[in-house]
Amino acid sequence: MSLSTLYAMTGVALFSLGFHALLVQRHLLRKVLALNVLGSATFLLLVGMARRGGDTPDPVPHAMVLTGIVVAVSATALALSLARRLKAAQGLVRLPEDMPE
Amino acid sequence: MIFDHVLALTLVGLAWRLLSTSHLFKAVVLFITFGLLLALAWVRLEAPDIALAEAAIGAGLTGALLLDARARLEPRDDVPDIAPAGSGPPAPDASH
Amino acid sequence: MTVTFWLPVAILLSSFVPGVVIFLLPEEQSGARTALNLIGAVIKVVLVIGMIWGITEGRIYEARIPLLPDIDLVLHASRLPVLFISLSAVLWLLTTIYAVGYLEGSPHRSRFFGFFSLCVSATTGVAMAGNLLSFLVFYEILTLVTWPLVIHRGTEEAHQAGRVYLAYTLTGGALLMVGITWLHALVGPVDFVERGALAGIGPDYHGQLKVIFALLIAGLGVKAALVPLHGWLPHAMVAPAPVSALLHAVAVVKAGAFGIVRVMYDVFGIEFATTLGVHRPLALVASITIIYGSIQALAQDDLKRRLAFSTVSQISYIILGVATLGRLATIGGVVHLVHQALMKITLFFCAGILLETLGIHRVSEMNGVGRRMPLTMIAFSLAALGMIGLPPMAGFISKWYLGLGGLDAGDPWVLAVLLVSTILNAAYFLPILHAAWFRPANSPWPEARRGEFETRLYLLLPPLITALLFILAGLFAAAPVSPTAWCHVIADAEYGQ
Amino acid sequence: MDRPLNWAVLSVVLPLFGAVAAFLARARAGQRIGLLISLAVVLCSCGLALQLLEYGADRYGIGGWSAPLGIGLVADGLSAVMLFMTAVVGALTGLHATRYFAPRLSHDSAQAASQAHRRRYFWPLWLFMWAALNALYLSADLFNLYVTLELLGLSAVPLVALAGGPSLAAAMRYLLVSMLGSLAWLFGVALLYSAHGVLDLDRLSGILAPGPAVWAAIALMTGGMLLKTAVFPLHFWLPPAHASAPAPVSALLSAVVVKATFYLVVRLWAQVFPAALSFAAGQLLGYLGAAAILWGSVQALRQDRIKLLLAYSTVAQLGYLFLVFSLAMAPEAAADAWRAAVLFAVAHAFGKAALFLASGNLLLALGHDRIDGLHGVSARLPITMFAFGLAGVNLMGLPPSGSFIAKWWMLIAALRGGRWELVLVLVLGSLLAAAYVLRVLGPALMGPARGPRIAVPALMEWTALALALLSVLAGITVSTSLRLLEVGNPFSPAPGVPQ
Repeated sequence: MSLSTLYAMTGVALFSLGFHALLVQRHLLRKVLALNVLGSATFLLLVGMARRGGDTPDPVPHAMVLTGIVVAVSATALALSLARRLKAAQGLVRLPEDMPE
Repeated sequence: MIFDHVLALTLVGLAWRLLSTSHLFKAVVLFITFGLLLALAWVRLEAPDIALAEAAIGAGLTGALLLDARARLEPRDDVPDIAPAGSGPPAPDASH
Repeated sequence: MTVTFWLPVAILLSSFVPGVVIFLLPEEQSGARTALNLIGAVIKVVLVIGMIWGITEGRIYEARIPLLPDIDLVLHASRLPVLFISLSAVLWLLTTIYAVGYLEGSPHRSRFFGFFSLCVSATTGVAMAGNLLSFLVFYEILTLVTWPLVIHRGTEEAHQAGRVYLAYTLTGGALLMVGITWLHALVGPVDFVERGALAGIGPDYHGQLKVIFALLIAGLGVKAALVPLHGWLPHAMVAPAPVSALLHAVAVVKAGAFGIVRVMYDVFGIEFATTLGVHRPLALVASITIIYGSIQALAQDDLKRRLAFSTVSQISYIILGVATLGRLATIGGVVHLVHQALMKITLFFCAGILLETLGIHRVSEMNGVGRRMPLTMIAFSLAALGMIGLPPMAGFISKWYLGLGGLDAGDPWVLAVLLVSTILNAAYFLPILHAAWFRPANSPWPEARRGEFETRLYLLLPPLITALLFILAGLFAAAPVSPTAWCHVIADAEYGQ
Repeated sequence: MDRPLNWAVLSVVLPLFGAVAAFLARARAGQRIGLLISLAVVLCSCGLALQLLEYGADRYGIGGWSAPLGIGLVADGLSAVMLFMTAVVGALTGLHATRYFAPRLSHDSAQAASQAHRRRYFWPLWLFMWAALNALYLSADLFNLYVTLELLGLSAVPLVALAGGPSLAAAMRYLLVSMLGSLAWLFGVALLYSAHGVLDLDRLSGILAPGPAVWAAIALMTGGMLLKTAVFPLHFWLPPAHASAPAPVSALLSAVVVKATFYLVVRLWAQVFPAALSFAAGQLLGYLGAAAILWGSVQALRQDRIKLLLAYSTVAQLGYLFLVFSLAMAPEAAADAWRAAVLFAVAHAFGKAALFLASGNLLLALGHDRIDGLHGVSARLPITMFAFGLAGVNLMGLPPSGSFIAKWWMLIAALRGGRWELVLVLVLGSLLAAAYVLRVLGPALMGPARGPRIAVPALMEWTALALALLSVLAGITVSTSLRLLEVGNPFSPAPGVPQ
């Protein structure tokens, strides 16, 4: 198993962990954590799999991951500020379980 | 190579713990650790640029945001927050 | 871009533009609204007269506007459409006058007259549609703009009627759309062509074409009130009298019947329909509807409901004529499109007058009303006798041609249907006439207001004019300008003579 | 290539700068900037359309970088149509928003403050979202599309949260769903890139080799986009988000934002993936669409608030867009089917925006949007209710609206392919739509007006009416808009269309 494959597989494992947690965790902070793990997993996968071909690192996935990290932190900041407002306005730290359907 | 295997396993283990621990504060700290180890993985993957970004933004900035949010959302420190029975990963209480 | 393009468009716009402007008028401006309405209606009549003249000169009016890559929106006016257009133009003018009087002082008049004009525009579009897609477009618009008229009163009962109306007509529209798109998928765009557009189709498709025919007839039959698709029509009676008049004589019901005429003659073609063997089931359904409608009418005490079931019955005369082979039956069916309209609109005008002036809406309340309102009841009586088929009224001409046509086609049972229907017609109309003229009034009638005849002039004039029209249409059926003569030419064209 | 102005680049850059300027400016100035930029972007989209009709499809680079790292833009007929749709909806909704978010007389200082907050942040967020949308329509490679997707999500979510109250939870859920969808997309991109080493859509379509990795990528990317487009059964997040957002934001979300991710699926399936797709894949999407139509319509019938009704109606109407994927799998019906989808999307955008704006007017006038409280409102707000009715005609798929023509094509495609079950769904969907539209129109037309005529700013009424008219006219003007769609057509050329 090559280095890249190892990390790509780590990515897959982390992705499933994060996905699972995103679905089952109720606390908003945990959902945000899950989302971040999910993001990191995808980034690992991206670089790991792209490296398979040659020896020299490919700049394209690197650029993609750098962008992705910035996006992830912005989304996290947005999510946390929403969570704070939700707590302040309605005292909620979880999403209402039963949705208004 | 062995180092990489250990690192990969640690990452998965950390992720597991941080997503399932019953204490929010602990989870956030674990997440920061996870980010720092991930930066190490980026170095191993010959991506020092990503490693720097990960350490600074992924672990540092996100970690700070999370710590701040935790303090505001759950001021009474660590209220156990166990996922509803049967729907989450098993609570890791047995290990600590 | 010549007059042959612009005239059909102008006829359509002559009611559409006033309709849109009326929506924007404030409720209080009843003078401006009436003026707009009447000007539009008069312009329409003038334009239609011009068109009739052009058609007798051998001109064909057609406006094509590209809609889809392979289909145009076509307005096409030749002899058959113009028959329907002139009918709707004349009756719109009269109904507008009537409605101005009828709705005096009631709320939401801008909305009412706006949709009223749009309803007539859509009917004109249905009349002039030159292919199935155009027909469908106007047919569905007609459904939509009629709904606010049906629920105009705003009562729970009116809304219930509106729901029933839409449930029936929208389902019918959907069936029609499936039929039309299926035909399109099978053979491409279909323009209306005299003697039928599908004549050359090979036997491989005959099975599918039969199903398509059934879908089209079912879709159109909802509006034409073919049994068992007629359920909405008696409900729609809650609408104000001018709306009922328009619905039954010109707009909705006629659009369905006219569509069946189109499908039979100009899409399938009478010969091809015979090859497929689809005309006999249609004739059977029409016959059942004629008898069933009449029997139901017998049982109604509510005057407008009785008239509604009478419409169910009478409209199927048109369909029976269309589904019976031969020129004579065609003439009988198509001319009934006009004759039924003139007679039925008279009846509804009169029913509205009775309701407005004396508060009568039941047959049992009509005892002795003839002496209080002689002019109204004369018009009513003439129309009822015409419906029964008494010579020389217009209804007799229709039945005469239909009967002859039935014999001609070797279907003597058509004659039997007509006979039974005539007896039933007499059975539900004559008691009304008897009560109105020969029975003493239940209680003294309220006096007419000073300076009025038996009712307001706006209300009284239209039924008198329509009564005159159907008497003339009957008396001078042989004259070259009569609807009957016009239908002779149409029938000749459809049979390629 | 002599092109006088680079309309495509401008249509991305202008709203982006506008967003920054509006953010830095004060509320009143921000609004002026927003309106100015709106006008400019409408002009850009018209300019682009005319340019495409004259010169054909084209590719632009920004900043001198070449693909794959540079930002390349490709404009063809499909992107121009989407750009135009967004510009029209956006500009009219923006006009509506100037009144909707205007300061209101209120004794409650907290309420006044939150209204000021909305007014302050609507314009920067919306302009930012507009830039993301336009960039999405014009992007030509998978990674740029990822970036635009994320920017879209990051601006749409705070727009929902502007309403405060129950919208916060809805916005939170929307954010989580949106991020998950984007990450699924990125996962798919990773798979495709590792398999082929290419991100550019055109080059990828040329070399795409079917295989497990590609199939997994298609599944992940499509799945992510279905989640973001709220296709049944992944629609759970849409009704709360669209129903609780401020009315102009609901209009933008339901009309445009869900269409952007739908557009991506169309791009991929029609342009990049065809070689790797099987009939069954299209069937699956088609049946999801069919289920969405029926389920969404029935849910809409059961709501007692207008905005929730409209949100479920969006779930149902999105179903039609995915029904097309099933129809398009038959080669002889593909052209009709794709054209139908695009026309349907555009007509729905205009119509649904009109409906949400109208619901905003009702909310402002009555203080609520409960259906059972609408009696006689048509006499008090005639223009708004007329707009509601017209846009309702479009939902019902009746002529002459755009969705009538779209359903006409869908029916023909379904009948040619012998897809009876879809014919049935199409018919039922229209009838159910009629039923839920009339649930609102009926009471509104019923009975005498209770209370006086209500003053709602005329601009709010007329913008709703303008959009409603557009949705109805979309059916009549379809032959001209088809010419634009044919420029650099990603779909197989349609028979009967002049090439």
